[in-house]
Amino acid sequence: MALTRREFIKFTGLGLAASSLGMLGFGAAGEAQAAAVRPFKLTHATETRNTCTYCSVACGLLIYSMGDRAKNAHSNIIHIEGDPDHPVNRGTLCPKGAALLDVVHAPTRLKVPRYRAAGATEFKEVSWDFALDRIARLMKDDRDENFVEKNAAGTTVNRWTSVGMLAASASSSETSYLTWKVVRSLGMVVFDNQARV
Amino acid sequence: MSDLQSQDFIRISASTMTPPSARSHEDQVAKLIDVSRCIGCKACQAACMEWNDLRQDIGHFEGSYQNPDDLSPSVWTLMKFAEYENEQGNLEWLIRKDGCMHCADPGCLKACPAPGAIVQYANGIVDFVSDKCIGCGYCVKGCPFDIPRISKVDHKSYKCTLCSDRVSVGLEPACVKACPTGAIMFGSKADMTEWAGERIEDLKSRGFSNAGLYDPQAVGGTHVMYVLHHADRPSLYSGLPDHPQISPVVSAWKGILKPLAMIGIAAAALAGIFHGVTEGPNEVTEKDEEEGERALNETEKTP
Amino acid sequence: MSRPNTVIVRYTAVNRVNHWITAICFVLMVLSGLSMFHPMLFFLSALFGGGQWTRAVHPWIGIVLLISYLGLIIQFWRENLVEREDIEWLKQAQFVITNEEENAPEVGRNNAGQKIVFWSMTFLIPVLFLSGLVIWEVYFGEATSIPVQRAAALIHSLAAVAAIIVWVVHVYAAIWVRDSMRAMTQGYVTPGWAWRHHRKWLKELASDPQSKHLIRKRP
Amino acid sequence: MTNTWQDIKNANIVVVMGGNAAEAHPCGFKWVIEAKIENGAKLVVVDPRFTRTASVADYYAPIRPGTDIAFLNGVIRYLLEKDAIQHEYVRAYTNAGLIVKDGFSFQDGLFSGFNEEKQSYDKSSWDYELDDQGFAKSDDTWQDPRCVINLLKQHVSRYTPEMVSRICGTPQDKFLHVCELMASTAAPDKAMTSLFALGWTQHSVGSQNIRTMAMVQLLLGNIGVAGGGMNALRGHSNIQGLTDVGLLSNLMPGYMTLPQDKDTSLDVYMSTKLYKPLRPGQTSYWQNYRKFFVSFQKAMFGDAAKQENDWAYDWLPKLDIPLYDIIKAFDMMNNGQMTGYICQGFNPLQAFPDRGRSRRGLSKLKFLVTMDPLDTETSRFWQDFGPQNPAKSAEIQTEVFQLPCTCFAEENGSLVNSARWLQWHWKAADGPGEAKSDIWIMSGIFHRLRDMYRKEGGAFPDPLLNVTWNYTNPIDPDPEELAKEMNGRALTDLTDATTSAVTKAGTLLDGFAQLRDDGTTASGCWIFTGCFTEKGNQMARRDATDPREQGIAPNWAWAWPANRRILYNRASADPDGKPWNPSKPVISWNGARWVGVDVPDYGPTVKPSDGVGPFIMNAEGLGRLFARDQMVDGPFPEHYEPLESPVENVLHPKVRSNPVARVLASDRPTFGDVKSFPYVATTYRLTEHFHFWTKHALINAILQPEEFVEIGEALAKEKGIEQGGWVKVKSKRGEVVCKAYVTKRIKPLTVDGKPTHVIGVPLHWGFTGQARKGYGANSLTPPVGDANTQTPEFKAFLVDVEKTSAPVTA
Repeated sequence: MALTRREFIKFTGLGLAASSLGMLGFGAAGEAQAAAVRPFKLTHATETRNTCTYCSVACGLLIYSMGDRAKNAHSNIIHIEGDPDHPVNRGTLCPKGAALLDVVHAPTRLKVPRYRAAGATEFKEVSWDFALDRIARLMKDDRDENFVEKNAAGTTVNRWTSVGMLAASASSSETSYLTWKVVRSLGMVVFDNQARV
Repeated sequence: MSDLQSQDFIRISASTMTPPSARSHEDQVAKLIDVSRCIGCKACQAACMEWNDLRQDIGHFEGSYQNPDDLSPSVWTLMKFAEYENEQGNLEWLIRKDGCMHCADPGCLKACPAPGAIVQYANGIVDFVSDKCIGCGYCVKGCPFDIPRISKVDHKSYKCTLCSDRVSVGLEPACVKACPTGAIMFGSKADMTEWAGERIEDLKSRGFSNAGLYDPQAVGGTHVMYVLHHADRPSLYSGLPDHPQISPVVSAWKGILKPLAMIGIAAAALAGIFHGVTEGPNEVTEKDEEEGERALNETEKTP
Repeated sequence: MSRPNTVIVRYTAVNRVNHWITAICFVLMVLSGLSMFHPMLFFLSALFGGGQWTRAVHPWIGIVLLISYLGLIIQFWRENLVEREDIEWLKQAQFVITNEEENAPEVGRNNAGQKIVFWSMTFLIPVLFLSGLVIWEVYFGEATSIPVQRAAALIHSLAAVAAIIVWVVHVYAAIWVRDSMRAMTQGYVTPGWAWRHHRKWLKELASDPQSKHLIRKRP
Repeated sequence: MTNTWQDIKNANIVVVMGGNAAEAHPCGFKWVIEAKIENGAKLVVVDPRFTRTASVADYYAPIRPGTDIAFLNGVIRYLLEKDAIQHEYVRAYTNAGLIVKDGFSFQDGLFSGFNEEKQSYDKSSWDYELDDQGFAKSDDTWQDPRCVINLLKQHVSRYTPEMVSRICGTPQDKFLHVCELMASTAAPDKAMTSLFALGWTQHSVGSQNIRTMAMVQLLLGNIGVAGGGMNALRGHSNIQGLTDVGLLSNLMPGYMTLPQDKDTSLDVYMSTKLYKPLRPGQTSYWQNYRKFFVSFQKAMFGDAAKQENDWAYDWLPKLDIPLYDIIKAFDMMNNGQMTGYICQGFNPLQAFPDRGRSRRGLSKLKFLVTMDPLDTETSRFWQDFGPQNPAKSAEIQTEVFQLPCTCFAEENGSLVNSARWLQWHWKAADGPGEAKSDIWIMSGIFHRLRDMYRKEGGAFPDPLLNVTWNYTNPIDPDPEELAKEMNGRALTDLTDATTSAVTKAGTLLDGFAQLRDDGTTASGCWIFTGCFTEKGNQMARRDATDPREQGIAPNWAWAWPANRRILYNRASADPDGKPWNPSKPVISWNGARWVGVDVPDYGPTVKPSDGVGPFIMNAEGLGRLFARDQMVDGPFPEHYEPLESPVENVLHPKVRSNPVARVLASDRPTFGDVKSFPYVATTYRLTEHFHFWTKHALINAILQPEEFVEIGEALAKEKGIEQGGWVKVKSKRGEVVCKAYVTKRIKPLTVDGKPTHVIGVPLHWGFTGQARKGYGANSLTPPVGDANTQTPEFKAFLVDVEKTSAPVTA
C-alpha cells in the first residue's frame, strides 16, 4: 500500500480530505452526485473545536453550528463529529460521542430554574433571583447555626459540616477551581466528586 | 433523467440505455470492514443516525446487544452479534456491521422498475434516489443481502448511501470516520483490497488460518468488503450469505422474461392484426339472418 | 341487408355491467402492471399520477378485479363447462380461423375458444391475486420470506403475461367476429349472428319455451 | 495514566484486567488495536465476562470478581520463581534491596500493627531500617532475608497456580499462559501496558488491586518506558481535573491535603508534609510543599494572606475525621446531621451504592440544590415514579432547587484527560432557555452570601470576605482569568538565583520551579503552572507533530506536570542513561543533559552518576515493591474476599475480607450471605451509554433501550430463565426487575471446588430521560468502600435471581 496508515488516517481529515480524496479521483463523481445526492449540510456552518464531555480519553470534537456568528444569526448546533487533527481520537468517536448532538438537544435538557417546596408534588418554575436568594438564605442560616469555629481542644478548625457539596465530573477545571474557592471559603468540608463512581 | 451528469453513472435502474462511458478513469471506492478489529461499539450506527438524521423508535431489549432489532428505513447500518464456540471450545464473539454492500452488480438495481430510482455512480456507490422511488419493494427482492427496507410512511426504499453526500465533497462516510478502532476503513477499492491482504496475513499469523476477504464475485464484487477470520464460513457472522448471488428467480424475472413477455404480447397483437388483414372480419350474412329467423320461427310454429 | 326485427338477448344488464367493470379493471391492471414491468412502458405510470400512485392503486384495482371476476365466474361457469363437442370444434378450429365456420361443428352458447378464455382467466386472475398479495409491499412485505416473494414476483409476471395474451385474443375475437361486441354493449345478438356462430344454442333457444323471454323485438 | 493514550501502540503485551477498555474507552482502545497491527502486540484480557475487549483479544482468561490480587500475586510468584524479571531495572529503580524493619510481619491475614477496635493499622512497623544519617539501609546483593525482594518472595509463596485457580476459578492452564505472556516483557526492549479502570478500583481492595499490577510492572521493568506503565482509564471528561484541583473533602489543589485538627499550626502542618529523602541525593517534589502551599494561599486570599497570619492558614477548614466522602455524607444525612446538599452535575441517587439509603437520606435534608444540564433522578427523588422510584411526595419536606446549566458545547474552559493533558475547548452556541454556566451560578451564590455577611455579619466571615475575586466580570468570571489564576504569577519582581533572570511583577509563571514560599508568587494549582504563560494559553495548542510517531505529541495542548507526557520517564533509560529499548527511546543522557521526545522527569542536567532515583514522588526515589506507609491496608497486597462473597478466604479463614475496608457499623446489617444470595454480581457500563446521561440522548436510547442483566446459559437453564424474559435480581438491599440476556459469555467458574455463577448488571437505567425506565443497578450494591480511596464495591457482591413477569408500571 502506497500510503502509510498514519497518512491514511490523516487524509480522512476534513481539510486534507477534500484535496487528497479528490486526487484519488473521487472528485469527479462529486460533480455528478452533487445533483443527485443530498446536499452537503456543513458547507457554510461554523466550526468550533471542543472536547467530548464524556470519558477521559477527551476526544477532540468539531462542533458545527448554523449561522456564521453574524449578529442576527443565533447559533444552533447542527452536527458534531471527531476532530481529525486530535492526536488521540484522530477524528473517531464512540457511540456516545457520535451521538453528542442528541444530548445537547435532549428534550429533557433544563431551560428554567425550578423549585419544589417542602411536601409539594410538582416542580414550579421560578426566577434565578428567587432560586439563588433562597439558596443563599438557607445556606447562611444553617452556617450561622452549625459552623464550628473551634474544636473541644480549642484549636481553630473553622468547619461547616451540615451542608455538603458534590462537584461535577464534566465541568471545566476553571469551574472546579472557582467552586473550590467558594466552598472552602465557607468552611465546607463535606465535599466530594465523582472520581470513584 | 434530470440534470445529472450522466457520464458519472455506470448503472441506472429501469434504464434500457447503456450509460455513457467516456469517463472511464474514475477510481472505485470501497469500505473495508475488518471484523477482527471490530468491538461492536455501534459508533458507526450512532454516526450514521446522526449524520443522516435518522432516529428509529426506541425499542426493547430483545436478548441481544443488537439494537434496533433490524435494519429499517431509519436504520441503515446495524451491528449484529453472534456468540460462537469454536472447535477448541473457546468462545468467539463475532460482531459484524450489517448494511448495504454496494455490489458491483446490484440486485436491487436490476429489480427496480422505476427509471433512475437506483443508480450506481462511477465510483461504485449504489444510491437510492427517493424522488424517483415508487415503493414497490422489488429492490428488497432483488437484493442478495436483505438490505433495503420500505418505509411504511412515505413508501420509499431506504438503505446506506455510503454517505454519498460526504463522498461527493471528498469526505469519508460518517461510520468510517467515527469507527474508534479503525475496523471500518475507506479508500480506493484497490487500496482497500491491498490493505485487506495485510490484515489477512496478520490474522493468519495469529492462528486464523481461514482468514480472508469477503468480496463476493458472484455479484461482481462489492464496494463494502469484510475481512473475516473465518472467510470459509461467512454465515457464522449472523448469516452473512456464504454464496451471495442475485437469485435466479430474480434474474429470470428481470432478465429473460421481460423481452419474452413483450414479444409474446406483441406477437398476440400482431397475429390479430395480420389475421384481420388477411382473413378479414367474420361477418353475419343476410342468409344467416334468414336462416336464423327461420330457425326461430320454425320452432315457434311447431309446438 | 335488411335489419332483422327479432333479436336474442345474449347478456343481461347485470352480465354486461359486471363484464365491463372487469374489463376496465383489467385494462387498468395491464397499464399499471406493465409500467412496473418493463422500463420501456414506465411512461404509462403517468396515467395514474406517477410511479407512487401506480404502485399504490394497482393492488386495489386488483381486488376489485378479483371480486368482479368472481361475479363473472358465478354467472358464467355453468355455460363454460367443457363438453366433448368442444374438442371436436377445436379440431376443426382452422375453419373458424379462415372464416369458414360453416365447416366446423355447430356450437352451443359458447365455443371452445371462449371457454378457454373463460377458464384461463378463471385460473390466472386468482393466481395473479394471490401472488400479488405476496408482493404487496405495504401490507404483506414482511408476511413471507424474500425467496417466496421472489417466486411470487416471477409467477405474477408470468401469469400477467399469459392473461394479457389471453385478453388480446379475447379482444381481437370480439372485433373480428363482427357484431359480437354488441352482445356485450347492448346485450343482444341477431338470429343470424346466433345462426352463424352458435347455431346449436339458437336451436336450443328456439325449442325451449323457458327461453321465450330472451327473444324479443328489436328495441 | 502514566503514559499517553497513543503510547499504548508501543506495547508488546497489552493487559486489560480490571477494566473493559474497548467498551468504556473505544477511542482510546484504538491504540491497542494499533499496537496489535503495528507492533505485533498480543492483547490479554482477564475478566469475569467475555467482554467486547475480549472479542478482539488474543487471549482471554476468566476470573471471579474480586480475586484479582490472588491472580496477580500468583503472577509475581511465577515471575520470581522463573526469574523472569528485568534484573537491572529492579535493582536500580525499585526498593527490592532495601531492608525492612524487624517489627514488620504478616500472619494469618493481618500485617503487624493491627488495631482490632479501630479497625485500622498502626503503620509504624512498615518501614525500612534506617542508618545513622536517616537513610534507608540496603543490600544490593539481595542476600539479607529482610530485604524487600525476599520478603515479597515469602509473601507470595502461597499463591501457587493451584491456589490461584482455587480462589479465582481461572483454569490453571489459562493462568499460566497469561503468566508466560506477561513474563515475555521482562526483556529490556519489551514492554507491557496495563489498562484498567473501575474493574479494579471499585473493590474493598481497589487500591491494592492496582498496586499489585504496579509491582508486576516494576518487576518487569515496564514503568516509565514507551508502551509500558500503569494506565488508569479514567471515567469522566474532567474527573482528573477535579481531582487535580482537589475537589475532595481532604484535598487542596495540586494534591496538597487539607489540614486536620491535629495540624494546629502551619508549622505543625508543614512538618508532616515535607518529605525527607530516604536516600542520599534524592530529590522530591514534595520538598517544595511550602512553596506550593504559600503560593496557593496567596492566590486564594491575596494580600490578606500574610506572613503574620501564617498565610491565612486558619482560614482553611480543618478535618476532624480523615474524610467526609460520599459514604459518610449519606450516613450523616440519614442520621439527620445534614441540612443541605448541593449536587453540581452529579446524580447521586443513580451513582451511589444502595439507592434506598440514598433516597431516605435526601428525604431528611432541608434543602437540595441540583445544578445540571439534564433532568436528573436526584433532582426528582421526591417524586413518585412507580416501582422505579416509589416516593411519598407529601411526606418529604426537602426543598429542591433544580438549576439548569449549560453543557460542554456552550462554554469555554479546559478539561484534564486521563493522560493529564489540559485541553482547552471553545463555546459553540448559547445554552437553551435560561440555562447558565456553573461559574455564573456559583458566583451568584457567592455574591449573595458575601453580601449577607457584609450586611448581617455571622459566623466567621473572614475567609468569605477575603477570598480573592478580582475578576473583570465578577458575576461571571472569564475562564481564561481563572486559568491564569491557577497557573500563577509573580507578585513582585523575581530574580532567579542561578540565571539572574528577572521575572517582572504580574508576569505569568512558566513553571512551578518559580514558586516561592515568601509570598512573592501566587498559584492556584501548582501542578498546572505553565499551562497559561506569557506565551499564551498552552492548553489551546494544536500542533499534533509527533516525533518518530511515538505517541507523545508534545506540542498538543499541555500536560501536567511541566508538560511531561510519560511519568517516571527517567526509568525508560538504564542507570547510565541509555534507553532500555533503543528503538523507542523516551529520554536519554547525551553526556551533558537529558534529551528526547519528552520532558525529562527531573533536572535536565542531573547526571546519571548522581544516582537520583526515578520515582521522585517517593522519599527513596524508588519504585515500591514494599509500600512503606502509603497504603492503609498493608505494604504488600493480600487477597481478601469481597465483603459479600460466596466463599471463605482459603488463605486465612479468620480474616476473610479486608480488615480495614471502609464499612460503617450502621451498614453492616445490610450485607447478605451466600445462603440467601448465592450468586456473585458485578456491575458495569455498556459502550452505548455514559452513566446516566446518555439515556437522555435519543440515539443512545435507541442503541440500548432497556435495562437487562447478563446471565450465563447454565444458570439460566437451572432457573428456567428464557432469553429476553423477565427476571428479578435481589440483594439484601433491594431488587431490580428487568430483562435477561442469556449468554455464552459468562460461564460458571469452579471456585474452591464449587461452581460459582456470575451475574452481570449494567447500570445505566433510571426513571428520567428517553430510554425505558429501570430500577438501576445501585438498588443492589453494598455501601462498602475501598480501604484507601473509599470507592464503593460495585464490582463484587451477592444476589439471588428468579424468573418473574413484567413489572406493573403506572
